[in-house]
Amino acid sequence: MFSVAQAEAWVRSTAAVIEEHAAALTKLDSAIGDGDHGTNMNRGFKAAVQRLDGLEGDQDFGSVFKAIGMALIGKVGGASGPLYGSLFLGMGKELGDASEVEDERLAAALRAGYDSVVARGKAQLEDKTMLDAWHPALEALDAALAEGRELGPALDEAAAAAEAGMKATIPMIARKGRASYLGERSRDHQDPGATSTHLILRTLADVVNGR
Amino acid sequence: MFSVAQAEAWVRSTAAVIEEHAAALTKLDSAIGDGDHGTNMNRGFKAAVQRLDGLEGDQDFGSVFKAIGMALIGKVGGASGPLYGSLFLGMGKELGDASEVEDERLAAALRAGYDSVVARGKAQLEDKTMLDAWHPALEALDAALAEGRELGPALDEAAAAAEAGMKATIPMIARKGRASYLGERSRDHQDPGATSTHLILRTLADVVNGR
Amino acid sequence: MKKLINSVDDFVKESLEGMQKAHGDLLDVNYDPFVVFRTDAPVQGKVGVISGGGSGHEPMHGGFVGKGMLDAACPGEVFTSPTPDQMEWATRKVDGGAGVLHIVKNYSGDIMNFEMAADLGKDAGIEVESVVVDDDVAVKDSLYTQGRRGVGGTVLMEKIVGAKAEEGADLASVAGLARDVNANVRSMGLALTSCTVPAAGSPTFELGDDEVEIGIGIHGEPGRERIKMEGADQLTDRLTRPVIEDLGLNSGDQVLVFVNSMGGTPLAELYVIYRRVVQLLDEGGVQVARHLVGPLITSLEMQGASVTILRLDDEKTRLWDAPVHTPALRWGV
Amino acid sequence: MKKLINSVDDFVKESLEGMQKAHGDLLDVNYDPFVVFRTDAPVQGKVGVISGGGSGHEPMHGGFVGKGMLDAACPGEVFTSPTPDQMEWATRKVDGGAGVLHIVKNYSGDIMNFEMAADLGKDAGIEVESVVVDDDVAVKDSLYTQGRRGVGGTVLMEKIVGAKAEEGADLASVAGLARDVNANVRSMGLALTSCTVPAAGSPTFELGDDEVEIGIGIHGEPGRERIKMEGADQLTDRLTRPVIEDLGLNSGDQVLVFVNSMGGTPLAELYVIYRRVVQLLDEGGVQVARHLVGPLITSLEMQGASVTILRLDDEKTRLWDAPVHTPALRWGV
Ligand SMILES: Nc1ncnc2c1ncn2[C@@H]1O[C@H](COP(=O)(O)OP(=O)(O)O)[C@@H](O)[C@H]1O
Ligand SMILES: Nc1ncnc2c1ncn2[C@@H]1O[C@H](COP(=O)(O)OP(=O)(O)O)[C@@H](O)[C@H]1O
Ligand SMILES: [Mg+2]
Ligand SMILES: [Mg+2]
Ligand SMILES: [Mg+2]
Ligand SMILES: [Mg+2]
Repeated sequence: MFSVAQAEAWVRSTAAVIEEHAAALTKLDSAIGDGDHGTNMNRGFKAAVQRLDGLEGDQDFGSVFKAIGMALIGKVGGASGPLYGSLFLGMGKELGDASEVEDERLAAALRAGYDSVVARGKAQLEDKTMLDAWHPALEALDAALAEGRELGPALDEAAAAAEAGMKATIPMIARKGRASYLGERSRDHQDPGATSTHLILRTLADVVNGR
Repeated sequence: MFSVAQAEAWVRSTAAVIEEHAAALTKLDSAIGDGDHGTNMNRGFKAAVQRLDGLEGDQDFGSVFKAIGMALIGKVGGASGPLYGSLFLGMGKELGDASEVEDERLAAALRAGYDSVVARGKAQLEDKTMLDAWHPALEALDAALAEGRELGPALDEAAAAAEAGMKATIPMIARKGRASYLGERSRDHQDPGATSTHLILRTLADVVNGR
Repeated sequence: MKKLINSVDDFVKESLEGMQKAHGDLLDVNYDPFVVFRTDAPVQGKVGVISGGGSGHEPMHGGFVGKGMLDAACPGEVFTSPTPDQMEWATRKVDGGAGVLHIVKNYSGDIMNFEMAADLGKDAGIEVESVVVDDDVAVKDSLYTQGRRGVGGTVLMEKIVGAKAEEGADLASVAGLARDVNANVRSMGLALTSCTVPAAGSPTFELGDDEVEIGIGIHGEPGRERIKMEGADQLTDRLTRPVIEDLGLNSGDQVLVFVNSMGGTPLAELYVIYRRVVQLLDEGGVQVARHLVGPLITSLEMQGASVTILRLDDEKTRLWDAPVHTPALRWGV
Repeated sequence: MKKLINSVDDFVKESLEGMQKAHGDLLDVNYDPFVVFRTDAPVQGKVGVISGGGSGHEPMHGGFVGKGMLDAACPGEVFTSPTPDQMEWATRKVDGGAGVLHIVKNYSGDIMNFEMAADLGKDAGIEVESVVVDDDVAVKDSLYTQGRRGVGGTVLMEKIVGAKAEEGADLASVAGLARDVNANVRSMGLALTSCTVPAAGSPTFELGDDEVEIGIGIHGEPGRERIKMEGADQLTDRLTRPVIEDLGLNSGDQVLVFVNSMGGTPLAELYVIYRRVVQLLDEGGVQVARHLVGPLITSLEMQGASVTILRLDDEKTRLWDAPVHTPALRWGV
C-alpha cells in the first residue's frame, strides 16, 4: 500500500536530495548542456515543498500530485520543468481522489506519469534523456511486483534499474535536448536528466522502505 | 664636430634599439600607463627611418631633423609623439642649414629641443616624465664640454646621467601624463618616457663613439 | 565568478527593475510572473507578437519590446526557458482580439513550455499560433533529432514580423511571414571564451588560450568542434560559408547581414568580421542591402561572434525599414 | 591573447573598412590619415564638430559621426591619441565656413596632438576652438597635475553640442555650450578584468578573482584603488556617491544618467546598476529625466562599468532629444 502521506514524504525528501546533488547535476549539464539542471530542479522542488506546506486538510493523490506538477511547471523552466511537471500531473490524473492505493496502482500511476513525459517530450529510448532511466526502472518495478515482491524491495529494484539506465546513457549520442547539438561530442557523458530521475526513484524507494 | 651623417646614423640606430626594447617599454607603460609606449615609439622611429630613406641629395640638419620630427609627430601618437617630435623640430630649427657643427652647437641644439619638449608638455622636473632623464643629461653634457672633454666621452657622461635620471623616476609620484591618474600608486615604477630618453641618448653616445 | 550583481537569485528581477526604470516610456514589467510588455498593450485589432526565452541574452527579448516589434517578452531564469504561466500571462495581456503569435526558439524546453502556454491560451479562447525559429546551421538537422537551434535569426524575425503585425495584418499572414523569414535565414557562431552562468558560478566550458569553439549556441553550450585559433578572416569564412551554402544564395540575391557579439567581443572586432562577410558575398555577386552589427543576442559575457544572413525580398526589406521603437532597436521614430 | 582580428597592425584599418561598408549611408572613411567623416561634409554654414582619440573605445568616436552629432572623428591606434595630421585633415574636411570645434579628452597626448592640429588649422585660415572634457572624479584635480580624465561625459557632450551645431549656432555658442556641459557632468568607473592591448598581447594589469579596480579610466590603466569584490549595489554606490557629491546635486535637480559598459559587461548587469543609481538619486530628490544605458565608451573587452551624471537644464534636455542619426545613437530619424 502507498499513501498520500508517503507521497508527500517522497517529494519532501526528494527536495532535500536534489539540493544536496544540485551542484553535481549542474556540472553534468555544463558538460553537454547549459549548466542549469541542478539549479532548475532545486528551485522547482523547493517550490513544490512550499506548495505542499500550503495545502490544508485531508488530501487525495489527485490534488497533491497536481499541486506538485504545477509547482514544477511554474518554477523549473527549461526542458525538465514541463517533463517532470507532466510526470506528476499524469500520476495525479491516474490516481484521482484516492488517498491510499495498492502497490500495482502506484506502479500504474508511475507508468501513466511516464507516458505523459513521453507525450510531452516526444523522445525515444536511447536518445540519451531521462527516459533511459525511467523506462528500465518501470519495467523492473512491474516485474518485481508480478513476482510477488513487496513494494519496498520492488522499488529498490526499480531504483537499481534506474541507476543502470542512467549509467547506460554515458556512451549514448544525444538526439533530444540540448546535448543533441553536440552530436558525437555528447558521448562519454552521463545525462543530467537521467541522473535526477535516478535520484527521484532512489528517494521513493528509501521513503517506502522507511530509510 | 657632429655631422648630418652622424645624426642620420643616430636615428637609424635608435630605431633598432627601440625595436629591441619595445616590449620592455610597453611593459613599463602597462604598469602605470596604458601599455603602448614601446609600440608607439617603434612605429614612429620606423617611420622616421623610412622618411630618411626617402630624402635625396645632400641634407642639412634643419631638413633632416624636421623630417624626423614630422615623422614622429605623424606616427607615434600619444603623449610621446608630440614631445619627441617637438624635440627634433626644435633641434632642426636651432641648427638650420648647417651640415656639420661644433660640439657646443650640438649641445645647444639638444637644449633647444629640450625646451620645445618643455613648452609642448608643460611638465616640471620631478613630475616623473622624460624631462627627468633629459635634464640631468643636458647638464652633464654642458659640464663635460665646459671641462674640455671630447664629444664622445661627454655624451657618455650625458647618457650615464640620463640613466641615473631615469632610475630616479622610480620613487617619484607622477604629476603629468597618464601615470598621474594613479596618484600614490605610481610610485615604485620607472617612467617609460624617461626610459626611452635614456635609450635615445645612450645610442647617440654609442654612435659618436663609433660603437 | 565576478559579476555586477547583488545575488544570483535576484539577478533577473533586479535587471528587469532597471529596464523598467530606464524604459518606462516604452515598456512595463510584471514581476509575478515575469513579463515585459508594451505600455500600450493590448493594441486593439492588432495581432500580439510575443517571444521569450532564458535570460542572459540581453537585449533579446525584453529589449525588443515596443512599437513595431514585440508586444511582450517572457524572460526565464538565466539560460532557462520561461514557464507556461509567463507566456499565458503575456498572451492574455497582449491579445487585442486578433490573436497572438508565439515566436519560439527551437530548444526542447522552450518548445514544451510554449506548447503548454499555447494550450492554456487557447483554453481561454485566444487564437494562438506558434512559429519555431531554427536557423543555426552548426547543428545537423534531421527528423530524428531536436533539429537546429534558434539563434540570430530570431532577432530579424521579431523585427520583420513585428512590423507586419503593426501594419494590421491578420494572424495567419503574420505567422506565414514568420515561417517565411525562418526559411530564409541561417546563422552560425563561435566562442573565444565560455560564459559563467551565475547560479553555476564557474565557466560552462574551458577553452585553451589558443583554442576556439566553432558552432556554439547561445547558452554557453559547447560547439560542434574545437580548433586552434586562426585569424579573423579565416574564422569568419568558417561561419559564413556554411550559411551561404545552406541558404543556397545566388548571384543577384539581396541579403541582410547581421554580425552579432556574444557579449564580450567588442564592436571594433565585429566590424572586422562584417567587412569579411561582405567581401565573401561580393565575390559571389550577392548584394548586401541591409545590415545589423552589435551585441543583440548574447550569452552573458562570452567572447565570440555569430554571423546571420537573411535573404531579402521587397516585403521583408520594407518591413525591416519600417519604424521601430524599442530599447535596443530604434529607427523611423 | 585571443581576438577576432587578422593582425595587430591592420586592426584599426580593417575595423574602419567594416564601419564604412556597414554605414556608408552615414559616413565615409579616409585611410591616410584615418578620418571618419559625414558623407555630407562640409555642411555649409554649420560649425563643424570633430573629436578623436585612441581606438579601442568603440563605438566612440566613429560611431557618433552623423547628422546631429559629430562631423568627423579621428581614430588613433588602440589607446593612442591620434596625430595632428588626422585632426588637420578632419578640420579642413568639415569646415563649412563657420569654424570647427575640437572636442578633446583631457590626456597629455590628446591635448598636445590636438593643440598642434589646431595650430595647423588656424594656419590654414580656419577658425578653431578647442574644448577639453575632464569629468572623471576618480582623479584628484589640482593645478599641479594633469587633472581629471575625459570619460563618459564625452559621449553626452558630443550629442548635445552636435545638436546645437546642427541648429546653426555659431562657433562661440557651440564652444560655450560644450564648456557648460563639461561643467555639469561627472563620471566614475570600475573594472572587474583588465583588457589586452593587441600590440602588447597580454593584459595591462592582473586582477585577482575577488578583486575590483575602482576609479579606472578607459585605457586599461589601473585605477586609484583595488578592493575586494562586493555586491552590485555597494559598487554602484562607490561610483555614484562621489559623482553626486562632486556635481553638488540638490533635491529638485533634473539629470541624465548614463550607465556604460567597459565592453565585456553585459547589458543585464548594466540595468542592475542603473536601477541602483536611480534609487540613490530618488533618495536625494533628484529627478532622472533622461537616460543612456549601453556600451558606448569602452576599453576593448574589459569587464566593468561606469556611471555618468549630467545636470540638465531646458536647453540641454531639448538638445539631447533632438534628432540624431549615427551608427551608435539614433532617434527622431
Ligand atoms: N525531449 C525530451 N524528452 C525527455 N527528456 C528530455 C527531453 N529534452 C531534454 N530532456 C531531459 O532534460 C534534461 C535537461 O534538463 P534541464 O537542464 O533542466 O533543461 P534545459 O536543457 O532546457 O537546460 C536532459 O538531461 C534530458 O534528460
Ligand atoms: N606633459 C608631459 N611632459 C613630458 N613628458 C610627458 C608628458 N606627458 C607624458 N610624458 C611622457 O610620455 C610617456 C608616455 O608616452 P606614451 O605611452 O607613448 O603616451 P601615452 O601616455 O599617451 O600613452 C610618459 O612615460 C612620460 O615620460
Ligand atoms: Mg540545462
Ligand atoms: Mg602609453
Ligand atoms: Mg537551460
Ligand atoms: Mg597611449
